[in-house]
Amino acid sequence: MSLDKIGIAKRIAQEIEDGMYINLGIGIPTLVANYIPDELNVVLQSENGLLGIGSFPTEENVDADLINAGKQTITMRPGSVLFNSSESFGMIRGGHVDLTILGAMEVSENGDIANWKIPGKMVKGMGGAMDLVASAKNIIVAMQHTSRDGESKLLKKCSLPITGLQCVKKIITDLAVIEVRQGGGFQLLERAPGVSVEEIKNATEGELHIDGDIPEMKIN
Amino acid sequence: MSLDKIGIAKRIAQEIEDGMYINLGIGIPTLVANYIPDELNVVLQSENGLLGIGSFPTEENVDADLINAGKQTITMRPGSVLFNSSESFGMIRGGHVDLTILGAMEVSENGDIANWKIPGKMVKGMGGAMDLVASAKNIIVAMQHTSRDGESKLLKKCSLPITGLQCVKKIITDLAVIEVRQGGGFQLLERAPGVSVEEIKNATEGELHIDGDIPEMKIN
Amino acid sequence: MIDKRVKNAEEAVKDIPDNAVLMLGGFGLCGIPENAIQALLQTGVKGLTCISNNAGVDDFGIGLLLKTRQVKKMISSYVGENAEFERQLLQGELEVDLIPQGTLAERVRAGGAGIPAFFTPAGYGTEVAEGKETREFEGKMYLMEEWLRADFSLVKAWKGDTAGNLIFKGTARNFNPMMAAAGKITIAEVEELVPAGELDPNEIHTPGIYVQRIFQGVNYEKRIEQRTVRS
Amino acid sequence: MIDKRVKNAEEAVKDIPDNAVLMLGGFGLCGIPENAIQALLQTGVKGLTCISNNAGVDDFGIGLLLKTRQVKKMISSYVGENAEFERQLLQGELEVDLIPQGTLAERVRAGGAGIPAFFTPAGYGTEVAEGKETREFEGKMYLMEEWLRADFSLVKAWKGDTAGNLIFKGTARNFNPMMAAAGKITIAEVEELVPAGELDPNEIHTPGIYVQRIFQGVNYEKRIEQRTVRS
Repeated sequence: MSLDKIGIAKRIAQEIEDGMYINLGIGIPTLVANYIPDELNVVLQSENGLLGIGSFPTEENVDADLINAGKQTITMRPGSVLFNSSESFGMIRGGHVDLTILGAMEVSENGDIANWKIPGKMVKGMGGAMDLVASAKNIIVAMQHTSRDGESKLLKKCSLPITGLQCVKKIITDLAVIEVRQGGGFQLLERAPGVSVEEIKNATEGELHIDGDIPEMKIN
Repeated sequence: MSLDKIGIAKRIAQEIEDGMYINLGIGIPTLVANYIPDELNVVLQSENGLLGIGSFPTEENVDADLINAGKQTITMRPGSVLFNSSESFGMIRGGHVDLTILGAMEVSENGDIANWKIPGKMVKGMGGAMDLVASAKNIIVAMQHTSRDGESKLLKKCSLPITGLQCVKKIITDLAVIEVRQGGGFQLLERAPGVSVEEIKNATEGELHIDGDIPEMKIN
Repeated sequence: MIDKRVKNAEEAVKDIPDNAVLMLGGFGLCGIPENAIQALLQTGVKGLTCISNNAGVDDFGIGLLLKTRQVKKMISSYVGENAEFERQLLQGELEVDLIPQGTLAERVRAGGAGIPAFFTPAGYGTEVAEGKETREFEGKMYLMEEWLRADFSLVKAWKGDTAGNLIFKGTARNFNPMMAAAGKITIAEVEELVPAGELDPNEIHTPGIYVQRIFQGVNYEKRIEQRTVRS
Repeated sequence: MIDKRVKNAEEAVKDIPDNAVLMLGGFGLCGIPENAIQALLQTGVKGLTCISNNAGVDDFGIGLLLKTRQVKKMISSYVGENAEFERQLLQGELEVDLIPQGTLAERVRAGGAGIPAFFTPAGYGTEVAEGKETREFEGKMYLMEEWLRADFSLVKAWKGDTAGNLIFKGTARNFNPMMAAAGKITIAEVEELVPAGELDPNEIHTPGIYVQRIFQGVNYEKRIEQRTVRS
């Protein structure tokens, strides 16, 4: 059975290591925050100017002057720091953020990502996505393996306008955990519980490398 | 009679207008601060990270963490602000400082300035001088008209290594107030009290334009 | 200290002419110059180019100036959340330049700091790179991006003093400090205006040298786009 | 929050290897990492390249490391006030790169912010421009300057917390914040180390993300170069 959004978020949370500074994109990535084990000390960055995102506020603590990059009201954790947008993207561009988790419309087998524009549709803008993908040391994409029409989103080559080249390191979908290989190509690492290698293969247009037995994801 | 350093500083102080942000170099320029009329609201910048330099501290108020660019202990005026060196030179480079007053070894008739290096002597460095002269909207040079050997320091062309090109707007020396003309050449504006036009001419190697009667400086 | 006070928003913006290039601070509706925007609705100035990370919502922020057709062009990183904006864009009534958010922040910062151009990796290999110089440094490809400056910058701070020094609050800081430095004339509105000397010099985010006019704003609505609360 | 504490200066600098490139905060003797410099004297590490606005005086600051011949190269804007420095330079025992102060600050800032190069007018037409690309923007000439980064940055702050967040005091801030961001490993020493959460997030000058190690310094001398007092 393929994972739901929460399942994807839970699996991504397993990628997080102690001491990481992390930028979470809008959508599934934001959900990841809920599943980071308490024993890990990590710091979440919001590119509009905060390190140390806390939980959502209680009704009484809502502060219009404290939002995340998704424009949601938030709180700060102890040890937080506020800064301006130039400092924030200096942090991102300078490689100080250890891990970026973001959504995508398409990923190609050499790690290109497309997630900002669909020709013919209203273009809302790239926000901080191009800066993040061009700069991050480690990028994990969270997305559905296929589109609503059943088209694969893991492609030989992206068909949509590119957000960044050769930047995605890992993709976690409703069906699988996949690594982008150094020289190109998707490497299947894990299957969603009850999903067969064959299903994943069929849902992947790009070259999928399958070495030996592919374990099932462990999600609780 | 030619002016002493205090005389030069007093004459330069007359160039200061209400509302100016000013950077004062080391030496005579620093003295200028003492002669700015009280009724003018101006702000002095120190390029090591302060807007709003105040007077020297009393013995009890000396603070090792509060110095000017000449490394002298200082105080802050009400309304001061502290910042880092990158912000400070952003301010300078971005043209936010209205007036820069600095010393020079040589100035050429097209406004080039040399004030950082004498070949054969130990080179201490340019500090912030190159940034200041390349960026300031208005630069006034404070210096002696001639060297100790009697050589003119207002030249056709600088003989020493250049600090910046075509940047000096005005020169105030012990002998004269001189403007650098748009197309090049020195324009004599004022004489020091008791100093003749002839003396100034003889002390100026570059082309000196003298139009009509040249008034004496008024210094009190 | 130099006194930068003006009476109110109307006084502050009255000489902004048609076709001016403006920068407006804020991220979403957080930290936007609410009073200055209201005053621009009053002056009716037209043909504005607005450099702002976002374009407000239909009935708040820059969205208000879009509705009155006062904006000719937006330079932003993300412009969702606004149906009128979308309509004008699709009808060809509005020009839009979309710029990666970090590039936008840095181009504005460069404008204030006198840096005409710099290199960034953001957008390399994408349509953002079209027509731009690219160059390799240490094996990685970068684009050259140029500075952005404005005729007038409209910023909003939490506290300010009469010398123009500003302190922002929370994530309402965002683009405001860089925009303050990149405007030929910078107009700051603050929630609390105090005499020069009352703010700690060590806690000021924007030095007053960048601010030409300051006034105490009124009736801040501080609308929230996504009110999310813990259950 | 991530805990960046180390025991003391010795612990913090013990893995700095020979021939490392260091950045050291401070302007003159104001805001220099006194404890880290002392600890480097102890480890005896050699062949250092030191990026620092100044080079200390004969018996304090970087001057101490010059006396012990631990420094191979200085990258600075102004190096007066130091006779031993002058002797080593004239004898060809020390390499020196002199950089305009604003260019130095911006190159370090660029290093931390991932900007490999930018344009500045400082030094155009001077020997600083030799071998550098020049370009005209809006009728004015500029030089291209590249980023500076360090293996280790040694910075000194007034207050810091266990998460590495830093607040500086007075003009002791100077180069410290940019250097903190431009070091692969940044070692911060502070006069007062507090638990994460005690510093106001709005008053922090250097975000902890840039700091890998922090310790509370001891015995700060804070020597004054020019003690000038009002008569």
